[in-house]
Amino acid sequence: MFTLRVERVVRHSERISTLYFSKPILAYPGQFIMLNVFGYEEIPLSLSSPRSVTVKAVGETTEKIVSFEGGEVVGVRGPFGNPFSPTSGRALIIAGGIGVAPLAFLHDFLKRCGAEIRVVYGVKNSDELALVERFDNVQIATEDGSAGVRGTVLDLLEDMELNEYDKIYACGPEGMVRALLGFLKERGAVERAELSLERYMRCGIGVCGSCVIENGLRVCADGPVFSGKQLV
Amino acid sequence: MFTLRVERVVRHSERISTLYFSKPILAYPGQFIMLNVFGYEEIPLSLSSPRSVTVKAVGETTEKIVSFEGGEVVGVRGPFGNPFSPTSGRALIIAGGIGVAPLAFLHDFLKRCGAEIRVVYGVKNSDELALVERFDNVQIATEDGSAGVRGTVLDLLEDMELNEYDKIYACGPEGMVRALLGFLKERGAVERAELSLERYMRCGIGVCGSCVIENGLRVCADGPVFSGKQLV
Amino acid sequence: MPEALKVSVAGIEMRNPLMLASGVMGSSSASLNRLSEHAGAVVTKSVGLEPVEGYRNPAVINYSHGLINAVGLASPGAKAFAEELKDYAFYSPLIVSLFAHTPEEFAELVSYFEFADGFELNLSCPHAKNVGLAVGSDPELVREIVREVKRATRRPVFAKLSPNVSDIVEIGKAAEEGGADGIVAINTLKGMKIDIFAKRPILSNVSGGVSGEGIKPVAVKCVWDLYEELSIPIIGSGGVTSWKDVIEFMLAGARAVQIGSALFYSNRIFYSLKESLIAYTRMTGERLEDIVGAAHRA
Amino acid sequence: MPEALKVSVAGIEMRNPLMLASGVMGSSSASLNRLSEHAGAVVTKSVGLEPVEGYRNPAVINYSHGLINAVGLASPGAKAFAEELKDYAFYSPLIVSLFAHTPEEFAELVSYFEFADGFELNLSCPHAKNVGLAVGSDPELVREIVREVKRATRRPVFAKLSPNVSDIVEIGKAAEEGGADGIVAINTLKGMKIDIFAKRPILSNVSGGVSGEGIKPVAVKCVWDLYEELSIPIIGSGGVTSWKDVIEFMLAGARAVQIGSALFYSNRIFYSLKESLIAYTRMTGERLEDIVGAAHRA
Repeated sequence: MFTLRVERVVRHSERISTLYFSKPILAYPGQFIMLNVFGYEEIPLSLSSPRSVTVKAVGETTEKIVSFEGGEVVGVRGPFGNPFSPTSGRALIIAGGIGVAPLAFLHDFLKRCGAEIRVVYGVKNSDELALVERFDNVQIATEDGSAGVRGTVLDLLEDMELNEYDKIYACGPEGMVRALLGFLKERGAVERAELSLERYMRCGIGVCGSCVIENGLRVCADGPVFSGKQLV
Repeated sequence: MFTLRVERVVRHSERISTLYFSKPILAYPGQFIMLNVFGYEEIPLSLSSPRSVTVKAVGETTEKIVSFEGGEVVGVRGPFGNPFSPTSGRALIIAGGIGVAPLAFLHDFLKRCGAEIRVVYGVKNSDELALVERFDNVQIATEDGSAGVRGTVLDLLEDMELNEYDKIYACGPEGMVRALLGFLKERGAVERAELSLERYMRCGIGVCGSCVIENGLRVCADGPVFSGKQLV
Repeated sequence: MPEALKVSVAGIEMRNPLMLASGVMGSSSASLNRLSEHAGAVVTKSVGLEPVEGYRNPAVINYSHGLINAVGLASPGAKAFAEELKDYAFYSPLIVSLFAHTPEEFAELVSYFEFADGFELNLSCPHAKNVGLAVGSDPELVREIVREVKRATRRPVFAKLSPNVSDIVEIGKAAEEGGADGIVAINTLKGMKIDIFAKRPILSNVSGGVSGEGIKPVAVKCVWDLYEELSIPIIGSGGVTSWKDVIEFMLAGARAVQIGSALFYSNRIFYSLKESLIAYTRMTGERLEDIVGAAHRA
Repeated sequence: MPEALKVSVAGIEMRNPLMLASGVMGSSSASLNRLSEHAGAVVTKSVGLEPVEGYRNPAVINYSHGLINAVGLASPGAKAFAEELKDYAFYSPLIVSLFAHTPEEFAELVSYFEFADGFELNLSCPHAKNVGLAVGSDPELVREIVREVKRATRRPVFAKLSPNVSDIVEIGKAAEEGGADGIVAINTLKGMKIDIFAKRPILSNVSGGVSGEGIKPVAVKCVWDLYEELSIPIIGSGGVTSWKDVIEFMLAGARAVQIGSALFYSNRIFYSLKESLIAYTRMTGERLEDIVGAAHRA
């Protein structure tokens, strides 16, 4: 573990903040860190850039983090995990909810690779949107219609020609990932897809077994980014 | 520790043998190994080439080693210690007794450096001579006159012009080294000298303190090769 | 599967001496199934009668020479865990690890896992209250626990011991007297790490158990001493990372070894160790069972 | 010499908290003089009443994570060693380490070394017969030994404890009750290494004591536990290699640390650690004495 200072906090909404650290972390998009909020708990968080995490309040520790104001010192282990593999071709990014965090980092990275990128981004309602300004070409879906089209990312994907894309990247809640996998399989696109999963984690380094998925692989060490093939 | 097989043994005399190992050791002249004779003891031995040690029987363990016939498996730790620093100029090598072992290795090394080498080699009597054939230009002194001139290496050095030599290398029994140091100092040559010392050793890696000399340095880790300056 | 790697431990036939250690990747049938494809046997994460939440994160950290953990025996409890293990595919034998406060509780636990090939009694967890080491450092209690469990099952029962005692052999003998079919040595050493910038212990529980390569010499010595004094088989555990470590433990007297922290390097480690051991036995012409304890006879 | 590094341990004023550990480079005044130029204090190799030859080589070996030694308390005996120490130049305080079988022998030993600044009682050597750990694992005996030595000298007396016991705090309390001025924790852990090609233990004594970086978490935990329960100062020992280790031990409760195995890396280590600690205190503005035990208050 090492310690970092939170230099600046951007509050996207009541429940979502981005924390910028005083120093960048040498990491690739899709990798995560174990962030230790002293006196609370250590939790896994995907990097939304080499020097930031974007966090949604869903429990005691994340509520604390979202309310940070800058100046706090946190413990960091990592970066850990398997990153997205980049492309310089055509890329489709599919974000669901706070799953947008690693995908914003990926978007920056793919731009530097010269990729042509399209983003579809679904949330329950417009309060949950974050980092939208990081994307050049983005379509939004909200379940309540408070922004973009009413519906889910799957509605946005329905009319797309997936064969146009060299790579399809996704991250989002478990339900979305499951539905998306079915959809991609049906469209014959699962082999070009990489999906980042979220699970409860203890160690982050592949030994405790708390984040093992159905196929016996570990989200922390074999993932969090898996190829579509590994998941179907 | 690793294990090596003794491939071949050359018996120079009743009390001196050279053991050739099945594999060379990556080492420089002046370095030593800790050789473990299973069931006996582990002892420090200077390498007489990258794949050999030359041993004189002085106790139970060395007597055992000298009587090896080949095929024995021994434990080896090392190589350890500070080697001689080479020259491509004019070199004087001064050997006393079994101190000839590391100097034979040095001789080979200096030849490859293109050095011009002269060797003086003193022993009590001709039975103690070993590795003489390794030297191109060697003068021998024996205390009993059984080979070469009667006397010691100091007698051979007496008439030499030490200023001719860029480097002076020596290894031998404690008494010889002490006398030699005084002689070199008197002749103003001590700054160009490097001397290899022998002491009882336990660990070989600089922690136990059993080989500490008068100035507080460790023969195993700070030596066995010391500059003349370190010793006066 | 090469004959040279096969070992038999208290009647459990293993294709190789490589067992998954308890507490590592052993909470779900999904991971046990994957690892058991190449392991000689797998040991589950320890389970008690009731669900235990365990300690907050950080609960597992690594340092330069191994891991330190204080997971706190987190477990869903015997009933739910038995349900989870229904999906175990038995590619290799299944040992269920148990923790409890009393001999009676240990014996009760067994009844939930009648499908297991054997049981390991966790008498050695250094960071849980009233269980683990708290019961495993009293020879009388250890003898009684083993005896009760042996009454409750016909499967082999192994006692996993702690090095955090004055005399591990005394505890091992007590387990043997109680009827244990084997000893597993060792569990983790008590230890901790402090972050010097935050100026506080890193683990939420302050301290935990040290495992991994750094403690291997301690584990080898425990196996050596137990082998000298006991007749029942010994399973070595503590820092096994390379095939050389497997051989070292076997020479010290272990019939099998457990692998835990090394999963940190790869979850294919059972495959790669197995392949290395095949190469070793081809080179030397040995059967692994024949070298058990060989260093005592040198 | 910067004020920020000074520590006082039981009345012994040290220019920095870096002590030479017993058993390392401490057999001769020549090496003690050299190391004491930068060390805060030096502890000699342990000495008994009579000369002891010790074990045959190999007596000290290294493994990937530290050292394993079984020197067997080799020593020239009290009389000859007192003579050897006459040449000590006292660039920093001198602590003489003692081993013996009985309280009376310990007390007698003290009389040979009236010039010392303090004494360390070796109650913890894991590989010598009838002394060391053999006497140091019995709280009653530890209390009695310390009491006898305190009667025999007005110098500070430190008890060096072993981690090879069920409860190091119990032994620490016994030493405190006996009047010890401080505790040194820890001595080495029992361990061994087997050469897999020779198929035999490498150390001539079969097993020895493990020291070095691999055991640091174990040592930090012992210091932490002792600090929680005792009032007398604690000196940390076990794997100190970098300046970060020094700070970690001090945060755990150590007023000073001992350095042994790290001499393997350099015999200039006292100089380099001291310089690093100066840089650390300049950066943080702290005095080292003020951070002793700070992690307990986080």
